Amino acid sequence: MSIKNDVILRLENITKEFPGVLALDRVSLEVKQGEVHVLLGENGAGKSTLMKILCGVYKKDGGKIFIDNKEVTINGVKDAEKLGIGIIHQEFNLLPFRDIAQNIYLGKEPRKNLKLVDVIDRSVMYKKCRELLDSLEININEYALVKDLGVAQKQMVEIAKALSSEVKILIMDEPTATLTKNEIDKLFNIILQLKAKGVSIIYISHRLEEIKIIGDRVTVLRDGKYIGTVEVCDTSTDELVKMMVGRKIENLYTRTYNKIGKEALRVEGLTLNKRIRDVSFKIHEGEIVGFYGLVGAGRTEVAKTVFGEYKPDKGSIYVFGRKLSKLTPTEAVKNKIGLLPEDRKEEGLNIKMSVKQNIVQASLKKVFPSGILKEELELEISKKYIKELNIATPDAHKIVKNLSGGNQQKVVLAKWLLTESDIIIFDEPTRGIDVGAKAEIYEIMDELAKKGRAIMMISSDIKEIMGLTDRIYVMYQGKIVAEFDHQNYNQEKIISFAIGKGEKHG
Amino acid sequence: GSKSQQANDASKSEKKKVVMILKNLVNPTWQAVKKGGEDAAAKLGVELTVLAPLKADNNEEQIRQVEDSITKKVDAIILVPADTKGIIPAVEKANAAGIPIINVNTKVGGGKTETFVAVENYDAASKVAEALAKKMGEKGKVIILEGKAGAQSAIDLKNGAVDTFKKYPNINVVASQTANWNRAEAMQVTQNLLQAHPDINAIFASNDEMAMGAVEAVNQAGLTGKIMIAGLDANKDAIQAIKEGKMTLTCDKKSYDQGYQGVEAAFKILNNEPVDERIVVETTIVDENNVDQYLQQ
Amino acid sequence: MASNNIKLLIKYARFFILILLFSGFSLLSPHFLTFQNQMNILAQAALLSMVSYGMTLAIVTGGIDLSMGSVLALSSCIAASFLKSGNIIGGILIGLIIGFLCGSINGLSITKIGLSPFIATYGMDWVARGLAYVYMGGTQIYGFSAVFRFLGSGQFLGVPALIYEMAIMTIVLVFVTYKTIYGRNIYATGSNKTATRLSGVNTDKIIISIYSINGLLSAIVGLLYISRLNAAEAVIGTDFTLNSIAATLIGGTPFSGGEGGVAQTFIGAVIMTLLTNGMNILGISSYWQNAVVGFVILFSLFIEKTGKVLSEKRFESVSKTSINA
Amino acid sequence: MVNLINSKNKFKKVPGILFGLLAVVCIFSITTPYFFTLNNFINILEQASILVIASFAMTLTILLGKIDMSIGSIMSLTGVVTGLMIHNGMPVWISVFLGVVAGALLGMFNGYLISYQGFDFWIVTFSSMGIIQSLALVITNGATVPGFGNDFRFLGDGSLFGLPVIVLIASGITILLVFLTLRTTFGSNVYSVGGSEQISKYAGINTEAIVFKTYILSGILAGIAGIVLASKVNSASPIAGSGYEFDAIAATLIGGTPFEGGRGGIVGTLIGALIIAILMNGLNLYGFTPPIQFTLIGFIIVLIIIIDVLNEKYKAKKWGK
Ligand SMILES: Nc1ncnc2c1ncn2[C@@H]1O[C@H](COP(=O)(O)OP(=O)(O)OP(=O)(O)O)[C@@H](O)[C@H]1O
Ligand SMILES: Nc1ncnc2c1ncn2[C@@H]1O[C@H](COP(=O)(O)OP(=O)(O)OP(=O)(O)O)[C@@H](O)[C@H]1O
Ligand SMILES: [Mg+2]
Ligand SMILES: [Mg+2]
Repeated sequence: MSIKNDVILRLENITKEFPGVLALDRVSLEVKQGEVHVLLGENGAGKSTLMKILCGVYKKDGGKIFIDNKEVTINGVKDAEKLGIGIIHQEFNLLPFRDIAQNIYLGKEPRKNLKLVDVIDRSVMYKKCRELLDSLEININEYALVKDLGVAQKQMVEIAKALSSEVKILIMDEPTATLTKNEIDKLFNIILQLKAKGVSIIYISHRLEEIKIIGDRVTVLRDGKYIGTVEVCDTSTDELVKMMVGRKIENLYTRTYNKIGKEALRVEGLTLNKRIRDVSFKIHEGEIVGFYGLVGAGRTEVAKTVFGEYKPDKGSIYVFGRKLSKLTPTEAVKNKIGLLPEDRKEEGLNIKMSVKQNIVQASLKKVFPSGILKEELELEISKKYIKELNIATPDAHKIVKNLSGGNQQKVVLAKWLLTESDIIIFDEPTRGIDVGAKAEIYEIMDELAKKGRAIMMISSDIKEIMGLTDRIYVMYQGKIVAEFDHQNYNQEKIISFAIGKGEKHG
Repeated sequence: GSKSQQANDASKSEKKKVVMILKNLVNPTWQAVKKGGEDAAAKLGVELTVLAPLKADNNEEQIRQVEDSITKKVDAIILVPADTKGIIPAVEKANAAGIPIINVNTKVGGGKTETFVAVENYDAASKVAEALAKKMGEKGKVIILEGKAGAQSAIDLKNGAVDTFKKYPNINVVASQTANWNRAEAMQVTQNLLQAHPDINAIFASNDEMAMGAVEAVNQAGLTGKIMIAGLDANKDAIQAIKEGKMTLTCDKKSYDQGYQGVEAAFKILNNEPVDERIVVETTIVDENNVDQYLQQ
Repeated sequence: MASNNIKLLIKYARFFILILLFSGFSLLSPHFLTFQNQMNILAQAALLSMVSYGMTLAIVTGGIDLSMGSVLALSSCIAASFLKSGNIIGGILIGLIIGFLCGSINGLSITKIGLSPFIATYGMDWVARGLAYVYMGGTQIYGFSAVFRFLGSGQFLGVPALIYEMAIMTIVLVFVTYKTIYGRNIYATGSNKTATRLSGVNTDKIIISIYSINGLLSAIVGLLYISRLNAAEAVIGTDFTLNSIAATLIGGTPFSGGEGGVAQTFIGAVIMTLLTNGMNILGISSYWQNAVVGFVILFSLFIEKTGKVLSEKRFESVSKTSINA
Repeated sequence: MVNLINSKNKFKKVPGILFGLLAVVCIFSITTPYFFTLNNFINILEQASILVIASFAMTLTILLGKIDMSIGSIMSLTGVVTGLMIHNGMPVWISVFLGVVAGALLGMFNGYLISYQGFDFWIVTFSSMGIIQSLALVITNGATVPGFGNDFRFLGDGSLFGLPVIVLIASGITILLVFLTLRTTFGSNVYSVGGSEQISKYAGINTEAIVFKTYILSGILAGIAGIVLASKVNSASPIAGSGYEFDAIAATLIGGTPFEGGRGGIVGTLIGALIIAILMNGLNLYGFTPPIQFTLIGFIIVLIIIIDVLNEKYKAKKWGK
């Protein structure tokens, strides 16, 4: 791995302002040819904004961009493409009802040489697509529609999309957030190959352990300001965290193991048309129970079935020993079950509505005593949670759409804290969330367990799930294949069950 | 198999198949035409089907219905066109298929028709305007309520009224607005117009529906009896209103007779009996003088 | 201060247009600004606004209701036959029940079968209209008792009954939509149905109830309509659907759902009625009426956009100073 | 589980509503003697042609995730404009051309306000629906423009190779549009913008231009529909097109292009429009009066869609979603 020392990209004093937010304040950055340059920062630090400026999605308000020491103007996506800049966006950018090839070549379809209209050369497009997928070892049919793909498959398609044209600089904005170990390894291999070809990579991730594996240098942003650039090999994780959040995080995983109370949730023989099969488990008061598995293992289905969103074919659910007769989300909430869904924007939030309206949405009776709104009460309650959870928002009236990911997640969390639910299901609660916020969320979860709440935690992050839970159920292809107690946690073993290789027991 | 089946049908039923295509079936006028046609058909032993466009007064739909009737090989078509000119292509098609067309109420503007059972809207409107002008003492201010903007009959009725009023130098048409054949709109438009022209003497409405809307508006303004209101169609509630002195006059377009005579003419033509080129249905003005006679019906 | 004014301008853009039209017509015609005419306008706006409230509710939940005009016709026609026979209470009840049923069927086919609101209510539009025609067989029912007629054409203290009814309906609906749990859930459902359902709200119930309320509103308006006109027939109410969409849009409730509301629609309905009234008084050809309504809608869009651009500029400079400070 | 590894999933592109079409055809064939004849089929195609073209205009905008409520008014106006020009002595082909240009300009008006001004498409096209309708009434003073010579009537009423010209026009447009939507970058971009404007923008597609052009195309198609309609009925009424927008939306939705846009397409709409035309034809052949027709059409449309929706649900369930 030879890193050539030519600076290929230089950003100088980039400034960007959104109404009410100075997202970037004179940020500079230098990327060398063939390096993996990690961009680090809390939620809302401005990482994605900076990258969107670089790839022509946003226009900068000030500053200069140099490529190969020549100043360039990037006025649109096409400009960036011409300069050899490719990007994998933080959010999926795939059209669900178009097929893989159409998505990968979106806006740059191979054309036939006809004068009058641009006719797509379909045979070339599908052939090139097949070759691209093969070269990346992605085993999906190029005619498959994106809506039929799993999350991880979608992410791989995103990667293929970014690599479908010649790139000199490749931006990856949290590419691993939805991937599991296997695919992450595959991705890292691809990155190494690209590096070898001299492609520079700007890599954004909240998974600090990845930096050590893949990164060469790290630049840290905080509150839209440039903090510094360091070599990965000379810097410890603690130092990085300190740069990011401006303080030291003593202990990421806060967990006080409590005395376990009575059984809060019992699920027996849950089956949902082939997606989950005969799933049974229990969660007690004061317990955090983890569900680990590959993406697509069916954990979300279990969560949503327990919550009443999906109608099971078979199986029963008991809350404090009482069998639930009707399974709907409304009933679930009545029975004091809460769910932080995995897809915040689609399932967790009314993003058009304000912070306060979102916080009270699951406990409207509290701010509508006798059915009539008390605005002061609504404001007071939401202010309390904004303060308690440290939600970064100018005020309670702000529309949730404009908050950063971590803060959006905290709003969802506030919503369920307010309901004072006995059983709370966290589906990927820290996906795409910075360490600082993560630590806060872990603390809240621990706090809840201390208060005797029963918590079901779904996560694809093996470190976090092992660090936080009392017990872990491992799921594979819709079934629970193993159960571990925190005394006998063993990373290798858990993973081998998750990929279907564990020996038959548990 | 459909050919032989058709032959069977023909041999089984001696009855002649006649279709009657109306402008719409949402207005009492056409319901009366339908009733007249059905009564005649029952009496003469004709198999009558009545069609009308789903979108009221839709010309293109009427063309389709003529086409479908040709497909169905009917023996004669009784046609009340929504649009004088727009129906010509359909008439020509029927001509080509050798199916006789009996024109009723509104003149077909081209092609070959066997006869015209005539109650021209223009003439009827003129007659009403004439009668209204007489009652006004040939002087004063008038408001006209038009039918749906762009519809054939709306244009004919309006022109009939306007041309007639023009003949009287002391009669002044101070406003002419559409109320879309519609009672509620007529009420609203009248209310509004009364604000601008509180001193009008009469309202000419292109149908009784709108006239009744005007009656309500005038009534609410407390001007009943001070403003004359004329309509057309001789709907039941209009006649009642004339009786009560809320409305001045209307015109009996003899809708029932139109339908009846239309079918009768079709029957004659199919039996090779002669019919006149023009069968005139006399319209009658209904006012306080003859209203009792109508009320009894 | 200035930025506040601009914000007010955006928020009340529609209101300013109303005032503009009002002043314009007052200047152009001496007959416009009379007590009698203003009462006229409000009474005329009454029926439109009440139907439009229903349309607005459907649109706020992210749907649409194309069946209101026909349901209005069906329920009032059937009610009319009872009313005519002297059974006022029975007639009113029957009308309301039929409206409610039609609306509930809409709601059920949208939620339980999964039809798009457009298709479900479009189908209902055909069916209800068809049934109304079948029921009436082309006849009219006219001449209702004075008691029933008071509802739609009576006056109290010199003010038409319709205006009181509209006022009550407006106040009730504004209160319900802005101040109650149910209202909050209507907006939440319109803004993100999944998230709202996952917050424990029975969104199907909300949607079914909204369409049922629409049916009920249609029936109420139908009854007032036949009371006002003293006659019922199957054709009535055809224009209500498009006009109520227009009033909702002029008021500023977007089709994307979760925003806007009944109060805005009230302004929209008044603007529409005012336009017709003013144009009638000024003797502008009816051919122009649609165009004028269209231009007013587009004009309000431009005002809103200009206002937004201006306020964002102000906002930015304000925030800049605060950041530097 | 969908076979993501090696299905070419091409057959899935056949719209499910095709079965609805077949069902309607079968029922009418069995129950009415005059239905299942070549003549009647040609008759139906002829009757469907105008709705087909108008529905395509609607479908394109719905594919974008938007709508064009002004289609009916554009039809009225272009018919009237062409008619007036012919009567003022312009050569027929120039009049027709200018009529189409009028449609394009109106589409441009919509497209400009929606794409470059960023106004809501419902509000814009709803407003222009009223404005354009008024224009048609004003320039004709409300009166129908009367009949034309044979060269113009050829478009809507003539026949060529034993087929009605109007059917040939509709077929030609269908083929062109199928090609345009499924084989060209423009068509692909229309689907993409309908799928997500932001994603398309991020892919470097000039979404404003796509929206703008699509509305122009929609205006052109509505213009053609209006002109052909005027030719067919041999007169141009200023209200000839009113009401077509709702039928066109119905045809589009029945054909499987949902309001969200980004999927569905021309072929489905063709089937949807044919279903509507066949329903009206069949019910006329039965001789049902409007009241009954109203009720039946509502029921049947909803029924067809319900079956379609349930079928989708069933398929989804089978695949374990
Ligand atoms: N389109 C926008 N409109 C308004 N504000 C925005 C917009 N995009 C981003 N912001 C704001 O700009 C700031 C920087 O956001 P950005 O998405 O760049 O953060 P990030 O570092 O990528 O965070 P994360 O790790 O959560 O992805 C945040 O405060 C965010 O709320
Ligand atoms: N049979 C299938 N057909 C279509 N899509 C599938 C199928 N199986 C899985 N998927 C896709 O895989 C994704 C993940 O499935 P699921 O939510 O059950 O996994 P999970 O264990 O909860 O994983 P995670 O929570 O990490 O996403 C879903 O978005 C789903 O679309
Ligand atoms: Mg980001
Ligand atoms: Mg999941």
